Amino acid sequence: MNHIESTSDAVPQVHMLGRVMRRLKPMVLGAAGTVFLASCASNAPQDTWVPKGPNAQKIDSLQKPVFAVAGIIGVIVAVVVTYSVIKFRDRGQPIPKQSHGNPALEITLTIIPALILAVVGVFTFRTVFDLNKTSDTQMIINVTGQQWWWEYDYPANNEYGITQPIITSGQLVIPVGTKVMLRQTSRDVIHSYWIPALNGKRDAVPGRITINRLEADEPGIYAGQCTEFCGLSHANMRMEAVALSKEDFAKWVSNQLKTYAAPAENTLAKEGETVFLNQCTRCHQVNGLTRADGTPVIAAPDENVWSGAAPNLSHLMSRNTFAGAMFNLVTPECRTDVWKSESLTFGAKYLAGVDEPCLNQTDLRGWLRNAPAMKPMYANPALLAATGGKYRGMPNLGLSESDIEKLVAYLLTLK
Amino acid sequence: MWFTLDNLATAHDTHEGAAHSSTGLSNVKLGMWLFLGTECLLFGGLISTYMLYRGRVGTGPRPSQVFDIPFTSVSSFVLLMSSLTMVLAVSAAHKRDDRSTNLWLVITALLGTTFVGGQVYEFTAFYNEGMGFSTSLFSSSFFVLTGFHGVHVTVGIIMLLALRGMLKNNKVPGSRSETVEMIGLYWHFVDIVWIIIFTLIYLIPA
Amino acid sequence: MFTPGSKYLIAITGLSAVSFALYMLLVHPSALGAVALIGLVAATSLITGVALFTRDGHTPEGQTSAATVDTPTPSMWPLIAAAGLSLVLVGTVTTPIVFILGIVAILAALVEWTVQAWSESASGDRSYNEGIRERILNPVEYPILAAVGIAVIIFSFSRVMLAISKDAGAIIFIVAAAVISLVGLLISVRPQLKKSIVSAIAVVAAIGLVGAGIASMGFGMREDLVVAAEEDHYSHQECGAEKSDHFDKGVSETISATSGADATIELLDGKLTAQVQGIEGLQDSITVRRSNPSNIIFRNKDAGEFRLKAYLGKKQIADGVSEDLITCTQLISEGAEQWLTLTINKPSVSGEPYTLSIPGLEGQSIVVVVP
Amino acid sequence: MAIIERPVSLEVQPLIVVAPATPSSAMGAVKRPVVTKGWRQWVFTVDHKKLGLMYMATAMFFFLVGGIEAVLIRLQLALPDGKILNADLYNQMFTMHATTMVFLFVMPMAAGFANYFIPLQIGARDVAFPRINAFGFWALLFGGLFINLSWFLGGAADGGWFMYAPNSGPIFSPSHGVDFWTFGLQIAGIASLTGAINLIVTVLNMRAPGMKLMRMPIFTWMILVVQFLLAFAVPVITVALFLLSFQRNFGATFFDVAAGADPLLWQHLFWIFGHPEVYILILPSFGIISEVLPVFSRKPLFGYPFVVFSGAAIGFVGWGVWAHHMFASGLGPVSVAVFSISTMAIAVPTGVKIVNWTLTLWGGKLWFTTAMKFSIGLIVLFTIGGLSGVTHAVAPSDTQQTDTYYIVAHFHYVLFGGAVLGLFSGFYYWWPKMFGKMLNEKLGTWNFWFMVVGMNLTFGPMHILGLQGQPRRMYQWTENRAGEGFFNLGFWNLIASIGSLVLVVGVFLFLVNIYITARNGKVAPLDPWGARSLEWMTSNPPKEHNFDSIPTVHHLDEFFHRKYAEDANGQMQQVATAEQVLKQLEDNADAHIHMPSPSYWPIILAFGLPVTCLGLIYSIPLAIFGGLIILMGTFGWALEPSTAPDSDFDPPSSGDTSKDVVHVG
Repeated sequence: MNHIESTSDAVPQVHMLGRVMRRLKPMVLGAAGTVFLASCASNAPQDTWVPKGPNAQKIDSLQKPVFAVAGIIGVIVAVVVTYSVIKFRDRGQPIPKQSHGNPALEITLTIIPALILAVVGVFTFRTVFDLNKTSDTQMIINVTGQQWWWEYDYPANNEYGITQPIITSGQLVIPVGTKVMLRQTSRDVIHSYWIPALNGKRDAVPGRITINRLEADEPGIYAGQCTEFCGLSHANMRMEAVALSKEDFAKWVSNQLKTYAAPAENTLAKEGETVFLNQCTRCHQVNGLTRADGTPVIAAPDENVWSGAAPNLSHLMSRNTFAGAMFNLVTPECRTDVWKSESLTFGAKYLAGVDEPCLNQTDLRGWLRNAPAMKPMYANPALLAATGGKYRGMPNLGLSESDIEKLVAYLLTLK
Repeated sequence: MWFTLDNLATAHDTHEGAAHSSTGLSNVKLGMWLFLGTECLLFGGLISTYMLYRGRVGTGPRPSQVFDIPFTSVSSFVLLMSSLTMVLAVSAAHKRDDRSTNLWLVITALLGTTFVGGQVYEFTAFYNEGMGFSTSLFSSSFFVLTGFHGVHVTVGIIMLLALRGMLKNNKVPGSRSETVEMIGLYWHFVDIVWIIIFTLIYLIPA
Repeated sequence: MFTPGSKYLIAITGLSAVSFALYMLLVHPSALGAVALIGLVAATSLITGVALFTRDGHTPEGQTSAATVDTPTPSMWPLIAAAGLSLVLVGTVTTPIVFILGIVAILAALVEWTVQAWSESASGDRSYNEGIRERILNPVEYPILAAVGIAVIIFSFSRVMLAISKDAGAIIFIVAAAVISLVGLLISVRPQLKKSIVSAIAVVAAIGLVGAGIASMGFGMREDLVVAAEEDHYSHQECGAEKSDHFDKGVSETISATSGADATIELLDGKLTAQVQGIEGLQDSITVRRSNPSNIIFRNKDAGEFRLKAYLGKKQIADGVSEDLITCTQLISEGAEQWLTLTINKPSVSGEPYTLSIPGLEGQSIVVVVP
Repeated sequence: MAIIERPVSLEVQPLIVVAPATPSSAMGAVKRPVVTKGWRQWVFTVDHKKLGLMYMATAMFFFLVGGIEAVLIRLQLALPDGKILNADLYNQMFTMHATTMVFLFVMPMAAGFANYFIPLQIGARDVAFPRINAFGFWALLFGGLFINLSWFLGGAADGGWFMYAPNSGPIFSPSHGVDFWTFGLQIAGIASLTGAINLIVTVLNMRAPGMKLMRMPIFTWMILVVQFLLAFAVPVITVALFLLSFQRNFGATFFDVAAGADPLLWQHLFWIFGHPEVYILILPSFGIISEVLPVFSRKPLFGYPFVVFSGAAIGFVGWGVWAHHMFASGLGPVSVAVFSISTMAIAVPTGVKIVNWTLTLWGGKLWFTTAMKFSIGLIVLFTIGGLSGVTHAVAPSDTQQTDTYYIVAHFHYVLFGGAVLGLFSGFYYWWPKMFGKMLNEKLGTWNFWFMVVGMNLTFGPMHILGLQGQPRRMYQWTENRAGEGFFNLGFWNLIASIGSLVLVVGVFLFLVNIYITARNGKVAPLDPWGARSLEWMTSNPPKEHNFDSIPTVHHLDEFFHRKYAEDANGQMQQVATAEQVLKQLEDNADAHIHMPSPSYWPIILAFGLPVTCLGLIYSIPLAIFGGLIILMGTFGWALEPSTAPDSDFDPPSSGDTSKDVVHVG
């Protein structure tokens, strides 16, 4: 009974608040709003006021009225104070009556803000529970934070054609209009997963699984950043969520599931594979890669990296970023091309992956040459006593220029 | 930790200029109560930590495998006895009976020492049975909680003995009976904390 | 400002401090040397301070020397210093403990002796001199004596307790406390009791306790503790269906906080199911991330004692030889639960999955997928 | 120094048979440090006013240190991909900036004001435990220096002031910085705890006759609330810090996930302390401006009981909101909703205060001194901070805003716009009381405007930065995420950095003002502002014993009511000048005033703490040595009488008078 009553109570409140808001909107947005909005950047990739999915939309429609109310109250206080300051300044008037206040006025002015907050509280309450609903989840992705990158694994899911778990990093790829649940955790310290356009942030706490829900309305790339301070390169721990139409997502899945194709014999890329086998597979897995004797290569990042993992590089060139999304794998022109494309053409452009003309050679080579110089990491071999000799990030491998040349050629084959 | 010892010092650090007191309690007593209030939160934090971690034994022993309830019950009883003797000391001090005050202070200290001796024995036994300080979350939080309590008892014993020495050499500035009473307050508090710890850690099965 | 005596002492203090610093920085810092040197720093700085502040050896103009009567008081410190020296000598050939005791005795004697000598030259009034001495040394003597006394009693007592059996321990414990209380009661109700008798009781008791402590140290710990220490019961788990003597010694318990667990594995009606945080419904497999400590809870809802055993692949220990990586909970009874942390470093390969199973219960297992 | 009125006849000792010991030669430093000149009068003092000034000087020093750190941070972030600091140094910088400003500037500054003015405001001659007071100050100073020592010993703490586990663990923060931070905060925590107990006892027990609780000045009230918060919040952080040091230094695994630990334990413990801490920082300033506004409005604080109770309510509800710092950590919807509501609830008493301040101005006769300007500035700027706080009390919006610059903007409006402006208001208001000279008002006005403009330039743009998605604690920001257009994030970052330099000018002007005032400032009249409370009923600066006779209190705003009375028409008319009021007190001076004597032990005891902690980090023998100092200090203290015996004083004839004899009455 109570339940029914409370809902029916709340409905008029929604209307009332909505009505009040609608009437106030022109005023607020007109006055302070224009000044404020005009002075904001356009197209800031992490703007929290530009929702692109239902979760962020719910937050947005809750917070905008709150901002408006807060703004109005702030203006009222400022006006009253300014008025008093002008009106009551010392003009030689007699010392005022020593009144100790007016309880009725006092109580009124206590109850009014309490009521405003109560109304805000009701809506907050509903939104909190609304956002935490998980029963209608359509797809699960496991997200693991690690200093200073994110790993995404997609458990097998026949509905989306994921016959085997997919592991990727840097860019989270999700189908449009699908309620995706991220099961987050961390391998070392606390990180926080945040794609402002899709939802608020949720910490990835080691030893715990936290739930985060994303859903994108239309195809596109949505930027985000780790927001829980996680050590040296916290500033460089970025992420991007890529929303693809359902058909494009299926294509992406089938590409991720494609078996490994070794480069042709006697090519630069083949030599690069050898370098990769010798140097990179200590930490980086490429699914399907085999040694000369045909045994499968299983990387052992747990023996070399403190946190225990390194990005899986299978299908590296299907991503647009590397090194924890700190660097773009594509040149700025190609990046703009993808980011700015219409939602209809976006999928195709993204799925095209990275080919040689688009490859950001400078950063990738720089990274291979000396990774710690490009991104602060605890990668000095002399200072690893605390971690028992394990690195916390990619060390300087001391590769020769020709090795780098070969590696780049090889990495380009990992489509 | 050391602050408890410092109460001995506060015991007569009253500002003589203020003969009156607005609450009717002496400064020292009010200060001691406040201090015990802060101690409640200190132990509260430690107890919460223990309660959170008591099931997380990793590969180490579990509480029920190492606890020796009969022994700990006996030692808890000893600590309770010491509260009784402390009461006797305070009442003797109020009666200005120096001999009895001295006697009961020493007896209280000895009973406290017996308790701490039992705790040292218990810790050593646990260590031998495979439960070191860093064996598991349970062991760490157990040792930190009971260790903190043990340190509090030890500080109390030092205060008792020092007070005994000062009484003998006539070195207690300020009111004697109030000083004894202050240390008594502290001692009772430590005992009460132990009752809580004993109940939560040993008696209520995790 | 500085009298000749204090300059000399300042130099000594400085030297000892420097040697302590050098020792800590250059030589491998061992407890023995560090204690000796830091003790030297403490003692010399105290004496220096006293020398400085008492302006010893400096007679202000126009004032006669304060001390007019010079009667040396009897002192035990020469004796203690000598004893300390012999302890140091003995210690160099036997154990470091004796050496440290000797050092401590010498330093204590040094400080006490010096301050006493100074205070005696302060004035001709002996009680006044004693007051000065007390003001300097009482703050040090009181706590150290109390602490040492307490430590000796506690240590001896705990050694005795360790040597005797568990049951006797509890009895001894309560007897000791009762004796203390009774003696207290006796003394309090008999005010005419002579002080010397009380002292005698105290001394006898103290000597008896310390003697018993030393004897117990010689005797060693009681058998089960020695055995426990040698066998290191808890370092290796036995993951079979049978009860292990050591690993499963106690009864089972529940976990106070379960909020952090990734998955809960439940045994109900002979069936093993998994509940995974964030996923609705019961599962027959769980996904555990590679190289990531994942906390799972095992909950037994069946009659009987069961344990959860995790098979986590094989580990190469030599060429061609590998052993199973296995971890497990203890046997827990109905209604109980236990925490297990899994860290799996290698991805699972199809065909040979990682599993969670119950020893002694066939056909029930949960597959652990590690992508 | 120690003011002891003794009958003159006792000073000439009767004949002594044996050769007399001359204390100056025999006792040396072993006697009580009773000098009134030179450094000794400061180092061994137990006088609450001297300690208050030393607290303030210490806090000012750390304010400058924290300010330099802040400017370095802003310079680094002025342009994209800043190169002034590297990542490691930047992380240390923002950690230490927050730690310094919170624990070593605002808290000690408030403690300084409290120390100086609480006894004066309640009509007492000193605090309840003067030596503990001295000890608290030295512990704070040594703790602060100890934390900053880490800069020179391998790097400062780099985990953020919230020091979330496991990032603060031995693996992820391998330098000794976090160890110094933990132990330093323990030491400073001891200072806060002793200070809290001391001030609570003082306020509750040592009020002048007639001063009921509801007649206490509002500053005293707010400080009382703050001290209760401290007394119960500090033990919680003590536990957390102990757990962290046990993990870092002794192999425990309290926050080690691989052992099954729960990292959220640290967050709960930290914020159970940390949120009351926010009110610990802001309430003293609320108290200050609640003193300043009535004085310069010429009317009592509007709704005194409401302000008192709202302060107490903030103190209570402040314990039930900690988890709003953890909305993003996955607490579950029920906790999030509950803490969201309780956070909104705490906005109500805060709003009450703003309403009351505004209504205090209303209908007044406003006098715009610099102190008044700072107070009015606080009302407006704190309101902005408070309202932005309400926007993220709404938990879903908080998940967008938390850990972005929006939060940085919010709490700087609260802490700079609130706490710091309040403290500056206090400086200008009470400077004549403390030093007997008026701070230059003209320079003060410049100081005010530079600080207000500077702070708005610095922190205002941070609202935009945060809402447009710039996270906190980033050593660099990249143009890739800065958006387009002229007003992109780069523009606002630059403005914020320029604003910080304007702020620097403002603070510099204050230092100049101090210098000028000290050199040739205007001597303050007895009652420069027409003040209302007891601290003005004594000379400027106050005598050692504060009041010649303890006034009996009949009203809230006792001093004002002694000066003014209503005439037949209901108009307030002056009936007495401040000088007349003071004269009346002096005429009834107490014959015997015993003040506690100075002591060596507080500083010795406090010095033992950093030595012990240094030992715990580097070498156990040193820790034992430090422990011995502590024991010695404690027992020396316990064995020392609060007032020194006569033999500790030099004979007055010796010229170097170590003892003031005050003849009063």
